[in-house]
Amino acid sequence: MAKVTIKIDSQPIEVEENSYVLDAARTLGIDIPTLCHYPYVTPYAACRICSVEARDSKGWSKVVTACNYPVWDGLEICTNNTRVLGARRINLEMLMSRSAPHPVLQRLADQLGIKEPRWGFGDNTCILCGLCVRVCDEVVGAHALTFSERGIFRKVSTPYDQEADDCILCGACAKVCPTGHIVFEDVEQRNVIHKEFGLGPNAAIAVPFRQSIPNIPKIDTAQCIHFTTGGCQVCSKACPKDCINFDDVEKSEEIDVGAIILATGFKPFDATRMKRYGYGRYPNVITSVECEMMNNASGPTGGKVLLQNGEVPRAIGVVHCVGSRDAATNRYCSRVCCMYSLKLAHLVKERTSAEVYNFYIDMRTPGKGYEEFYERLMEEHVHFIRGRVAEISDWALDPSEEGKLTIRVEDTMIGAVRRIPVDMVILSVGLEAQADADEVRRMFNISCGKEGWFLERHPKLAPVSTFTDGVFLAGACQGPKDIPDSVAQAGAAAAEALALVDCGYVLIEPNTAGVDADQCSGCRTCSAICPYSAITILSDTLLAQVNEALCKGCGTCVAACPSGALQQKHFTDEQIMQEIKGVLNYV
Amino acid sequence: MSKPKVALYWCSSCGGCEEAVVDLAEGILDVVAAVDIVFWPVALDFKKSDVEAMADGEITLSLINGAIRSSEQEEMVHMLRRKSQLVIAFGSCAHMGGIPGLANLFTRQNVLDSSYHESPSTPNNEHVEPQVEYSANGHRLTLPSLWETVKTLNQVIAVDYYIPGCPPPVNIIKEALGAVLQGKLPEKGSVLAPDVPLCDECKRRESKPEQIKIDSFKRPHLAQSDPEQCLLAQGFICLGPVTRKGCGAVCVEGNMPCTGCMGPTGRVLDYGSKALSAFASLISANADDEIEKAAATIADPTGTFYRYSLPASFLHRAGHVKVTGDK
Amino acid sequence: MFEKPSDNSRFEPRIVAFFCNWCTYTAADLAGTARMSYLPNARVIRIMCSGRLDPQFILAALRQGADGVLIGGCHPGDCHYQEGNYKTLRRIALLKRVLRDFGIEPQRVRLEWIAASEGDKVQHVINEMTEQIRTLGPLRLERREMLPALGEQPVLLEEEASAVGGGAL
Amino acid sequence: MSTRRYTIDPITRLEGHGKIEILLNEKGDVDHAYLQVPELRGFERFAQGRPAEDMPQITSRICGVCPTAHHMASTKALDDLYKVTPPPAALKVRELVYSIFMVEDHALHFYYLGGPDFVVGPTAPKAERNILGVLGVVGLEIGKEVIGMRKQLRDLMTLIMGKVIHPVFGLPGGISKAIAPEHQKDIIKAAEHAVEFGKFSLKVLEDLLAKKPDLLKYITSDAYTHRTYYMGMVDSKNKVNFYDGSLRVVDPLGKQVALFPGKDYLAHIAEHVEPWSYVKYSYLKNIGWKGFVDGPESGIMAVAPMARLNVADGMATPVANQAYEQYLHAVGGKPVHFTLATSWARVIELIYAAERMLELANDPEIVSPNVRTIPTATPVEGIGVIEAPRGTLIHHYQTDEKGLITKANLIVATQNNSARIALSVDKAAKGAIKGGHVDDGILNLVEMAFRAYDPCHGCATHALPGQMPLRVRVLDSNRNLVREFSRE
Repeated sequence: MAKVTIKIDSQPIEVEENSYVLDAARTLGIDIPTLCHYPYVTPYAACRICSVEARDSKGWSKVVTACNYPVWDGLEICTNNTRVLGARRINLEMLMSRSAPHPVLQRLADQLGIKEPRWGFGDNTCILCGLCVRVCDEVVGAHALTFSERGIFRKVSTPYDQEADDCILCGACAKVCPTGHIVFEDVEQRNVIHKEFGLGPNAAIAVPFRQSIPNIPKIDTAQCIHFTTGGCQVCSKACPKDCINFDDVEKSEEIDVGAIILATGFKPFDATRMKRYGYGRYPNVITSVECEMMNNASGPTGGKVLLQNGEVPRAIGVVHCVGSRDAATNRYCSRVCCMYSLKLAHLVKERTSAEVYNFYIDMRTPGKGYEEFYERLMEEHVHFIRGRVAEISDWALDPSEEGKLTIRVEDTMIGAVRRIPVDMVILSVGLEAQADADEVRRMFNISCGKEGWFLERHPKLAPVSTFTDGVFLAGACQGPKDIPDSVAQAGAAAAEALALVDCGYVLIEPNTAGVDADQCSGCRTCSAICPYSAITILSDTLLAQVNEALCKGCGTCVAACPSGALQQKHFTDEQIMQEIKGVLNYV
Repeated sequence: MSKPKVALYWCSSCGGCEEAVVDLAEGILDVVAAVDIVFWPVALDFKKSDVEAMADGEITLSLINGAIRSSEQEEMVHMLRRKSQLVIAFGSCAHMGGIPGLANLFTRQNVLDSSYHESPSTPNNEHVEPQVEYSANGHRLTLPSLWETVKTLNQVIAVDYYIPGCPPPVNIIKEALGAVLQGKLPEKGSVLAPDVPLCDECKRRESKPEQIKIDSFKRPHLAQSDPEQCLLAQGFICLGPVTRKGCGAVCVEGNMPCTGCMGPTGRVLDYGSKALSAFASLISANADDEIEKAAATIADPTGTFYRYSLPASFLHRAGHVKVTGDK
Repeated sequence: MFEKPSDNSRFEPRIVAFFCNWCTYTAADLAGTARMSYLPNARVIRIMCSGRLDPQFILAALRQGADGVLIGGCHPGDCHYQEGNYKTLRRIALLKRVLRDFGIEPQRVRLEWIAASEGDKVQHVINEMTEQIRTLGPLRLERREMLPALGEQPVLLEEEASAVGGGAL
Repeated sequence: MSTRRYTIDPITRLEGHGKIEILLNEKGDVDHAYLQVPELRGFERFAQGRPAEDMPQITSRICGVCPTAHHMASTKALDDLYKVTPPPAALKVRELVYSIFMVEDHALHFYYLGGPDFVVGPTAPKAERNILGVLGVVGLEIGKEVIGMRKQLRDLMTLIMGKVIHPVFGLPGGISKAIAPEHQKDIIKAAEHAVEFGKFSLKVLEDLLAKKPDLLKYITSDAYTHRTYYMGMVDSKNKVNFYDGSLRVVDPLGKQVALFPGKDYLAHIAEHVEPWSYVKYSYLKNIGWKGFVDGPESGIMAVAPMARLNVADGMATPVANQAYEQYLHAVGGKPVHFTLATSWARVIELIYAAERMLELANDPEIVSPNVRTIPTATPVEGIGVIEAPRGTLIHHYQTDEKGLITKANLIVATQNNSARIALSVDKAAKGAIKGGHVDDGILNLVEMAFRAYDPCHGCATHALPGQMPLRVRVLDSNRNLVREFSRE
C-alpha cells in the first residue's frame, strides 16, 4: 500500500494511506484522549474528545476528530494548541451536561482544567458513544443492541426495549462501555476463586489452570463468542504473533515408545458425598483444594482468604479425614491430609489471624520435620480437637451461632459433645484413584486393587514395575503418596524406563512354546487361538511354527494342541505331570 | 527250521478285527506262508490244549483283540502272555477298550437290567436273570461272571506293542507284521502306526481356513456338509486333529467326521480330555452363558470324546456316584 | 505355621491347585506375606496362565489321589495374556459335563477368578473348598492305582507279575 | 454209574461264543444238551445318552462280521425316528450296498465257516475242516477266485460306505456321500461277476450233492428236523426282500399266520429269559412260550435263509427263483424243516442278492447327487427292521427332544433263532450220541446242527468274547473230571 508522510506536533511519521490520525499519533506515543474508540470496531467520532487541528503547508487549517480523519501526504497535526483544547472542553462539557457525575469524565475534566461544567450535570451515564452497539454488531455479531429515538430522546436499547433474543449474554457491551452504564450482574453464588474447581466465571480463552503443562491458553469453545456467533476473533486480532488457531481440533496421535510410565495421579474425594458436612449447600464450606487456591497469591482471590460475601473469616474449622479412614467411603488413610491440613491451618491463621480449629481422628505426622511443624502450630494456638465431626449446619441454637456454621463434634479428649461456631469450614478431602483407572489398567494390561490403585509388580522388589514389561508406575496412581515420595518414585520409574530403552534390546520370557514338526499335522487349532498371532502355518509344509519373539509363553496353545506336538519350555506336559505326582506324594 | 509261530485271539470284541485280518485277502496266503498260525479260533480248529502244551515264549507273536471283561478272558490272555515272546494289542478294544468300553459309564447291574428287565419285548415277570451257577433238572450249569469294569489288554497283562483302529487298517496290519517278521521293531510300548494326527493325510487339510472359530457345533445329520471343506472348520466334530493317522482318513473320505478309533498320538495320555481341550479352545464365545450355549451344542461330550478310549482314560469308568442316564 | 489336623480319624482332602502366575499365584504370595493362614490341604502348582491348563492334568490329579482340583486364574478381561482365562472357562465348562457322566461331583473341580490383590480370597476359597470336599468324602475310583492309562505299562498284581515272569518282558 | 457230562466249549467257526453242555444219563444216552451263551456287552445300556445319529456307527460294533446289517437297521430306525424319507437315490444306494453285503457275507459262511462241513465232509479230519480244506477240494484256483470275489465286493462296499467293517455312511434321511458317476461301470462289472459267482457256488453245492448221496440223507435226517414257525421279510408280492418290506410268519404247515410292518414287532415278538444263558430266546407272542419244544403249540420260530424261503412265495429274480424251485423239489416242498437245508437256501439267497445287485447297478439313479433329506421333526421314537444274513434284525430307539437315546431295544437275528438252535443241538446230541459212545466226528455232527444257522452270538448278546477250541470233558454229576480227550 502507498505510504504518505505526515507530521504530528511537528514529528514526522510515515504511515499507510487512508489510515487514521489517531493510530499514527499512538504509534508516536502522543496521547489523544478518547471515550468512544475501541481498536476492533470502526471509528465513529461520537464523543469528539479526540479533536485535533489539521493543517497544510499553505496555511489552511481545520479541527477534525483524530479517530476517523484519514491521513494524506503533507498533512500536519497539532494535538495540544488552545484551539484543540478549547474544542475538547466544549465537547466534554456537553457530554457532562447529559451525564451524571462520573469518574471517567471527571478525570478528563481535570486534565482539561474544567472546574465546573458550565451547563451542570445530567442524570444519564450513557454518553451515546455507541461502542456497545458497534461491538455487538461488528465484534460479537449478535446485533442485539441499537440506537433508537432521535435528538434528546436518542438512546441505546434492545429491540422494542424487550429482552433481546439475539443477545448471547457475552457481556462484551458491558466490558467496552466507557462509563459503566451497562452493568452485567454476576449471578454466580460465590464471586471468588478459580474456574478449575467450578468457582465463578472466566475468560473463554485462558490457561486451563496454573502451572498447567503446556502453559498456554486454550479456547473454551462452549463459552467463546466466535464459536457461538462466528464473529469476534478479538483474541486473534490482539495476538501479535498470530498464535490463535480457531480451526484446531482435538486429535489423538500414535507414538511408538520403548517404555511407558503411568503417572495418572489421583482424584480428590468428592466432598458432596458427605451430605452431613454441607459441602455445596453452604458456600463457606470449601474443600482443602479450594482453600489451597485461595492461598495462592496468583489465585482468583490474589491470595486472600475470603468468605463468599468478600469478608474475612473470624473463625475457621479444618475437618480431617473427609473420605478417609471411613467405612462408609474409603477405609484407607490418604496419608497426606494430616500434613496439608496443618499447612492450611497455618496459612489461614497467618492470613486472617482467625481462630482455627482442627478436627482429627489421629494426627499422623511421620517424616522429617513434620512432628515439629505440628508442635509449632500448637504454639501458634491452633486448636486441635480429637474427634470425628458429626455434622456442620447453619442452624443456630443461641445468638453466638447466628449467621455462622456450627460444627458438632464429640471431643474425645474431654468426652463431651461440643458445638463450635465458625465462619468457614475447610474439608480435608482424601485421595481416590482416578475414575477411569480400570480402563487405563486394562489398556496397559496391568492390575489394580479393589480401591483402584495400580498394582506394582512386587511391593519390595519391584515397586515401580508392573506385571507388563516396559510399563512403570510413578506417583499417586499407585496409592496415596505425598510430593517427596512421588518425586522419588518418579525418578526411580524414569531410571527403570531409561535402562530398558537404553540397552536397545528386550529380554523375552524363556518359557516360549515350540512345535515338534514330526508330530504336527497342521490342524490349525493353535494358530486359531494364539492371542499374539505368534503361530503361523508354513505355506510349504502346512505345519505350524512358533515365532519365539512374538510368543509370550502363556501355553494356551500347548494345552489345546491335540497331538502334543506343541510344548512349552519349562512347562512341558511331562514336567507338570511329574509335579502332580509330586504334590500328591505326601499325605 | 520252523517258521515263526503266530497266535490270534479274541476277547470281548466284535470279530471285526478277524475280518480285517481276513481282508488281507491274498495277503493272508502270504502270511500263512510266512508263519505258522498256531491258534485262531474264528477260522481254525486248534485247541487251548495245543497252546498249553507249548513252552513259555514258544509263540513268537500273539495278536490279541477285544477288551477284557471276564475271568475266562483274563485266564486266556495270561496264558498267551506266558507262551508269547511278543504280545500285540490288536484293534481299538484291546488298545483302549473300544466301544464296548462305554459300558464303564454304567454298572454291571445296569447292563443286566436293560437286557432282562427293561426291554419292552421281554415280558419277564418272574425277573429271571442269567445265573453264574444254576441247577437245571438236577444238573448244575455255570456261566462265567461278567466284571464290573471293562479293561484294556494292558490293564491285565504286559503289552509289547499296539495296533490301533476299529478295525485296524489293512496296510497298518501289513506293516506291523512285516516289522515283526523282520525284527525291525521300535521301543517297547509303542503303537505301530504313524505318530502324527489324521489331518496330515486328510485330503481336506488345504481347505482349512487361517482362523478356525466355532460359534456352535453341528451334528452331521442336521446339516449338509461341504464335501471339499475341512469338516471341523464347518463346525462338525471331526476328531482328526486328535487322532493318529494311518487309516487314510476313510471316514472323512466317506464325508463323515473322524470318530477317533485310531486313538491319540504318543504324547497324549488321555484322549478324551485332550480332544475336549482342543475343541473347547476353538469356541469363539467369551461370556459364560454364550460359552454354555456353544458347549451345549456338543450333544454328548463323554460319548463323543471317549467313544473308543473310556477304559484307557485316566478315570477308567464312572465312579461310585449315581451316573446320568442311569434310572 | 499351619496347625496340623489333630484328629487323625478326620478325612483330610487332598486338593491339587493350579494357579496362574500373574493373578492367583501372586495373590497366594500376598496371602503369605500378609500372614493369612489357610488349610494346608491345597497343593499348589504354578502355571504361567490358567490357559495352559490341559484338562488332562485335572484327570491325572484325580486319578493319582486328589480328592479335588482347584484352578485359579485372572478375572475375565484381566488375563495377563489377553484371553487365556476364557480358554480355561470354555474347557472347564465342557469338562464339568464329562465329569458328571463319570459320576464325579461338580464341586470337586472348581474354577475361581482370583486377582493378584485378593489374598483374602485365596484363603477363603481354599478353606471353603476343603470343607466342601471333606463333607463329600474321598474320591474313590476303582483300582485307580492298578490301572495304567494309555501308553503306560500296567502296575501288575503279584499273581499277574508272576504270570508275566516267563514272558519276553 | 453216575451221570456224565460233555462240554463243547466253545463251538468253533462261527461268529460268537457258544457252549454246549451234553448231559448223559446212566445208560450213557443224552439226557439233555444245553446251548449256553456266556457273554453280554450291554449295548442297550450304554447306548443311553449317546446321540441317536451315532447309533449306526456304535451298533455296527455289535458284530464285525455283519456290521452292515446293524448299520442299516440302525439307519432305517433313524429315518423313522426323525420321520424323514430319504431321496430315492439314497434308498437305492442303500439297497445296492446291502445286496453286495449279502453276497459277500453268504459267501463267507458258505466257503469259510459252514461250507467245510459239506465241502470237506463232517467227519473229515479237523485239520482239513476249514477254508484251506475247502481250497483242497474245489482247487486253489477257485479258492483264489473265492478270495478275489470277496475282495472285489468289499472294496466296492468301502467305496460306497466309507468303511466296509463298521460303515459310516448311514444318516437319517439318506446317506453321507453320493456315488461318483465314473464308478458305475465298475459296480456293474462287479455285479455281473457276482451273479456268475452265485451260479458257480450253486454248482459247487449241486456237484457235492451228486457226489455225496449221504449228504442229502444228513440234510433230511430227522436229527436235523424241527417243525417250527418261520419268520422273514417279504416285499409287496411276498417275494424275499432283505432291505425293506413286511414281516411274514408262517406256521409249521406253511400257512400264513401274520403279516405286519416291522414297526409292530412288539405285538408279535417277545423274548424269553433262561437263567443258564445270557442269550434271550425270541418267540411268537401270540402263540406263547411253551419251553424248548417244536410244533404249532410252541411259539418257537426260525429266521434266516431257510425261514425266509419258507415264508416267501418265491424269489424276485429269475435265476434265484429257478434255483428256489429246484431246492423245494429236492427237499420235498414248503415248509422246509431241515436245519441243514439252510446252507442250500443261503446259496439261493446269494444268487438273488447278486441279481438284485445287478439290477440296481444298472439303475442310472444310483449316481444321482441328491442323497440327503435333512430332518426337521423332533425325534421321539424310531424302529428299524432289516433282514440280516442270519435273520430278522430289529433296532428300536427312544430319545429325548435333543435326540439323545433314552432307551434302546435290539432284537438280533440269532436271538430269533436261538430257541430253535437249542432244540437242534439237543436233538442232534440225542441222535448222535448213544450208549455213551462219543468221538470227534459225532461231536462235530452236533456242532453242524448248530453251525448251519450261521449263528452269531456276538450279535445275539451284543457280545463276542474269546472262544476256546472244542474239547470234551467227561464229568460226573459232581463235576469231577473223569477223563478228558480232544477230537483227534
